[in-house]
Amino acid sequence: MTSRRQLQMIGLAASIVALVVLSVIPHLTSATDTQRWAQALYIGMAAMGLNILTGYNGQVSIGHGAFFGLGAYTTALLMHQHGWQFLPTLLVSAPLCFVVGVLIGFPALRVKGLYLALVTLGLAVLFPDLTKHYVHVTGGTNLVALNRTELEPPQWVPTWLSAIGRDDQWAYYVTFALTVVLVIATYLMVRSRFGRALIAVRDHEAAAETVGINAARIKVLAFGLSALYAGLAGSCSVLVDHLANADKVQTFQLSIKFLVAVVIGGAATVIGPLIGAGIVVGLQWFISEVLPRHLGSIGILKRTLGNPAASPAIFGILLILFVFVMPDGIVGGLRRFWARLMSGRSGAPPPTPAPLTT
Amino acid sequence: MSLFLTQLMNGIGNGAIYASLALALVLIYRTTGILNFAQGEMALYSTYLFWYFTDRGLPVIVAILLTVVLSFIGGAVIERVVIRPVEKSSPLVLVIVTIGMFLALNSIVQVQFGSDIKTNLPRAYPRHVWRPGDVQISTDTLVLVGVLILECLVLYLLFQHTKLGLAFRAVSSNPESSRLAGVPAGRMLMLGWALAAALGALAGCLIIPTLGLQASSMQSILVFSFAAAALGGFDSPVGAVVGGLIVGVAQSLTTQYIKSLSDIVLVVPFALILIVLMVRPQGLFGSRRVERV
Amino acid sequence: MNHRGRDRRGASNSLRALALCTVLALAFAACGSSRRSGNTTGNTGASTPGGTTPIVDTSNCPAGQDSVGVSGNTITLGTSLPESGLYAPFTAILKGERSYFNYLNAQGGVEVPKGSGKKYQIKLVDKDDAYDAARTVTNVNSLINDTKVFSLFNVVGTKNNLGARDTVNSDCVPDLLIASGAVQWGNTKFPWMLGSELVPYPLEVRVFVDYLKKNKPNAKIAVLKANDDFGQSYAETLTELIKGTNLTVVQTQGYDPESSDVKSAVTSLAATKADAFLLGATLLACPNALTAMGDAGWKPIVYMSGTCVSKLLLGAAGKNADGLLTVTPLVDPADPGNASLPAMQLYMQQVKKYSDADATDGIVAYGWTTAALMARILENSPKLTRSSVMETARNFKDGKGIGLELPGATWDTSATDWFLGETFQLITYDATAGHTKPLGPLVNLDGKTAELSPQSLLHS
Amino acid sequence: MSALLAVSELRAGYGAVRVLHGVDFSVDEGEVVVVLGANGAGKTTTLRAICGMIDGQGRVELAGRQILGRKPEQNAAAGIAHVPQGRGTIVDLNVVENLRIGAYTRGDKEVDADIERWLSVFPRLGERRDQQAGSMSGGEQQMLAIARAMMARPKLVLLDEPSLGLAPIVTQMLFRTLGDLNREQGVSMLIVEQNANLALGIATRGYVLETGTIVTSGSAAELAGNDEVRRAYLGI
Repeated sequence: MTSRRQLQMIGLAASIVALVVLSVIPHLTSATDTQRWAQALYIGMAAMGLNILTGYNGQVSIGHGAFFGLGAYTTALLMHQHGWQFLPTLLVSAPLCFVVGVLIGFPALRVKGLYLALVTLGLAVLFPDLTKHYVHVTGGTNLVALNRTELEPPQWVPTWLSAIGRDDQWAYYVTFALTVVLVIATYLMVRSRFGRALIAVRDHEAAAETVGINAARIKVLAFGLSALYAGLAGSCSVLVDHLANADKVQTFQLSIKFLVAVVIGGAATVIGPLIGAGIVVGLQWFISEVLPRHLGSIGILKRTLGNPAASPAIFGILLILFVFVMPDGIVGGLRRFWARLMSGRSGAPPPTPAPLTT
Repeated sequence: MSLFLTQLMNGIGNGAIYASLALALVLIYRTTGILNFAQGEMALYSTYLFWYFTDRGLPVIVAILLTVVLSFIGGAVIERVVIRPVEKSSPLVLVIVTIGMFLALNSIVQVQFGSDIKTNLPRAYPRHVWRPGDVQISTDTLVLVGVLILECLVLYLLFQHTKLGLAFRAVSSNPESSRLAGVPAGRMLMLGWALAAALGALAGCLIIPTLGLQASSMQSILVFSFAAAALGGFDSPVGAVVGGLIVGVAQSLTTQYIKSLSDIVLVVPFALILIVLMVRPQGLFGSRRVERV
Repeated sequence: MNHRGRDRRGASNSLRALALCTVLALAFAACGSSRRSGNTTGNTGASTPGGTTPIVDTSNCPAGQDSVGVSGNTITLGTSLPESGLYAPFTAILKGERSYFNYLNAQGGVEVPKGSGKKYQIKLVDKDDAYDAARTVTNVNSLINDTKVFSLFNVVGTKNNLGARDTVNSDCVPDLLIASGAVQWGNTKFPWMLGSELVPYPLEVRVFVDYLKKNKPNAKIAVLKANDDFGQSYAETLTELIKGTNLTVVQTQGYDPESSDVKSAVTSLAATKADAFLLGATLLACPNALTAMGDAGWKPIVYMSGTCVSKLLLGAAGKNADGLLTVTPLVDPADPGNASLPAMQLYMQQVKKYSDADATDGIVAYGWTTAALMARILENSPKLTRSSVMETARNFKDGKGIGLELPGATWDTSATDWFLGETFQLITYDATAGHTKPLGPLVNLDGKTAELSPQSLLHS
Repeated sequence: MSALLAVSELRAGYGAVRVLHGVDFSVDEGEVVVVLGANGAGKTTTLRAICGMIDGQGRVELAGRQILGRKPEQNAAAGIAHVPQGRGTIVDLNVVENLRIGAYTRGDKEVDADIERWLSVFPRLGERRDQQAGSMSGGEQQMLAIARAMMARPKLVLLDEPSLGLAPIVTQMLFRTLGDLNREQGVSMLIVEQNANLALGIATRGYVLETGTIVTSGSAAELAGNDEVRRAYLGI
């Protein structure tokens, strides 16, 4: 069996194990930790979407926090002001975000590379101002806070899935289910003609055109799809965090989180962004919660590692060190390690690194 | 009419700051080919250094010079230590590295210099406002524009009339051929980052005494500077200056004349970028080559 | 919002009035058709003023949770505030709080109820939310479910507390002394929320309108407001309060709260040559607005939001701040004139002992005084249970001699008055002397906040 | 006398892929040495290893001193000029600026005089002295690349397939100029080329490189007469 086939088998096995572990998390951890895991999942969903645009199609965006916000506000307003259940709101937020994504995709055609990144930054900076302008709900602010009755799971949901008093489990399982759906969708899409066209347009747009790929359509579709994923993630965040909110700093931080998750997870890989999201959320929790508690009391560390004001510094520095060590992310790094391992053992000429699309 | 002129002056004053930072962004783009997200926070750190020196009682001019020199060295060190190792990797990795620096610098400033607001920073020049016929002309605006012109002059002389400047332009255009001709490309990259850091420091030391210094001082200024650099075309210093002034003036005129947009005034620079890029995808003065990330 | 300024050059700095919360984010614009738009009657909380029936209805609270957070002789309190990111300066509140609680614990702790001889140590657990409402919600859930705190205390930020409002009221956990001057804490549908002693913004606007009615009855008013719920509440309340007077608003300009550049906005306002200028701004936007006002040669009657009252910010405006009007609910720790007050001496001594904070900073004074108020509420509670403490807080009459409040100020609440901090001092700034001076008698608008606030804001 | 350039046991490659498997050759003072080889034979890798663009093992001595492993800018200063494949034009600079960069390592005063001299040697460059280099034809850019290399007054000039992408008459004119430079000014050259007959025309000696090893060597006349070489590279 070639080393490529072995690698894929290992990948599959690892995914199944992860699936099982993730499906029992709510029963093993406290409500707050379950919420944190759910946050990692929805950040992963949005990162998978951004990966389609940036990883597979090469269009860099630092504004997907805006699509995330659009999805969140759509769901929150439908639930809070029109009494909808959560799941039906997805039928509105997903297509809406897709359409808005496509609309943003068109001007993006003429704007390339760096300029595109900048225009999307504009998106992330403007979205909070728009919500402040048009949304005045909870306490008249642009915050839309939902209460427990609105967040209750529908009757048909089995009770073990949403233990009374712990509605976080229902939120977790919805996010988990959607994540699995999106992973499968991404896996299939990457194998499809559309997936290959994405990569062709990324690697050499002109060449792709000559073989009959309509580059414009592909790029606009990539934008729409990535916005759809981010919108779904935003909708789940309403269930998980019980609110929809948008501030300039927060929307920008979110957009960065998605991009960081894609890069340190492994751009242009299926699972990479999800792993990257887990690392980002876990790292930020560790730095801002665990470090201050344990190091906060020891003298000199009190002002540096233990000082909460230093948490962004620790995260930033670790981020830089990470991309130094693993420039093509965890999945990319593992694959390279695996290729070197295989070449060492079998003595045959080293296989070229597996194509990006496992 | 006098109101229009006053707002125009306000716009040009702000524009001069956006132009300085945009110049720094262009310098870094031309040498390393990336958008430096940490440019604002690098300028912030320099400005806190300036505050620290003045707080220690150093005369203002000495403090500014010391800050600019240290920032120059700091910029070179950042390129050598943080950017060089990943210079060959994908642009995405470089974006992440600058974002990492953005987060780190903002937090380090607060831990090292305290997160409280610093006001009453001493001024390098007396603050005075003339009001000829109700048009307000302040020394702040004049100095900011003056310094911008000085910066452009110095950069022009450096790049067009010195061997070092020629080498810098050669490396920015074709690093490999330059090295084959004996030009130490590495040192030129360091020069690019050093100049950018120094420009940012100068902009900070001049604007902050008028605005007051806090951890978020540079964030909104940086967004406008990004817009300025993009408007002008990322690889053209002239574009950065023109772009900066356009964004500054557009911002203050919108506040005055387009009330509905006045509280989302940030929409102006980005609308400008979109319109210009629709017509010329490489910006007003940029060259076609710019598109690839 | 005022910041401590470690001015190492020794000049006694920063007259620090506190009123910081507003700076964070708070009151909002009107409208926002909320499905359950509040009807003031028929809610569970308010009851007849006779006080016999409890104000706080605990009928649908989860069973057995009433004395959670008390173990042995320790009461655990929880708070969430920005300790990192752009709003990290607010950690000064935490230093003030911890100084008081350490001092109190050293004296043996708080006696609940007073005279019972049973003393408890107070343990304060703080969590950082970097001022992001979603993180505040996660922190509050963790404080309630994992840390199992007895009560929340001095959680910072309007949107942050609004985010946690549903959890707090469903789990019946007191959210006491919220660091925000928003009026939503008067919403009788949510009895478990109580604002701190900060001056609610509508009262500031009321004082300014009264002043104008007396001194310049047909003034044209120009308004500069931050583009968030904080700024909006000033503009909103002003338009309500000038109805029926011949005061008119001639122009309103908004600015981006995250940048402090307001030059163009103020230039536009100055061109209207208005007689009065309402400055609903915070942080550096205040001195920058006053400077721009001076540049334009515009000399209106200025009312500046209480959040900007600090020697640091006022000093930055210099002579342009001369004669401006504003308010302060606490005695200023930076004003040497107050150094002789016994409460001030105790405060100065203990803050130096227990923290590295700058005692002349109004935010630290606010943290200290709010902690003292918390202890006083606990002392007045007949039983050490959440419902009893909340009931005491809703019916608080013992608001004297607590911390650094103005002499003669009364902090009290009742079934019909859900606001604590309704007495404060109108002050003006004397640029030559370099500090503020009281103007007229103590303003007592006790119980008036609800009627003065925009109704849609109070009940949303 | 010792060789100007002595290469022995030179191995080099890109990461895991080995290209040169131990190459030996030399260039004496005033000589024009040609290395013939098909695509992928390792011609460009050889030049890049010599001037330090890529890492290599073995020995490369310039006038007796080991220069393997030193940075390109140091080797340029030591007197090696390299005209890379595809001419390496610095497109954003104009003709004069390109020439001035060529003399970066020199400290003497005669740089301006040299610029005028080379503009007269290549009159077409003279006519376009202030034109952006990027906007010139392939032949003109090749002339500019050679002139830029000569500006450094090098001891040895490495040329990587100068004939690539040029019209035949332009290539002939180019090689005639190279021959003149060697004869009149004694410039030693190492030319890597596929166009064998033009190269051998001006060469003193030559080598044939196949899959990273030298297969045959000899004087220009011997190589021109050798059947294999003739069949493989002269197309006769």
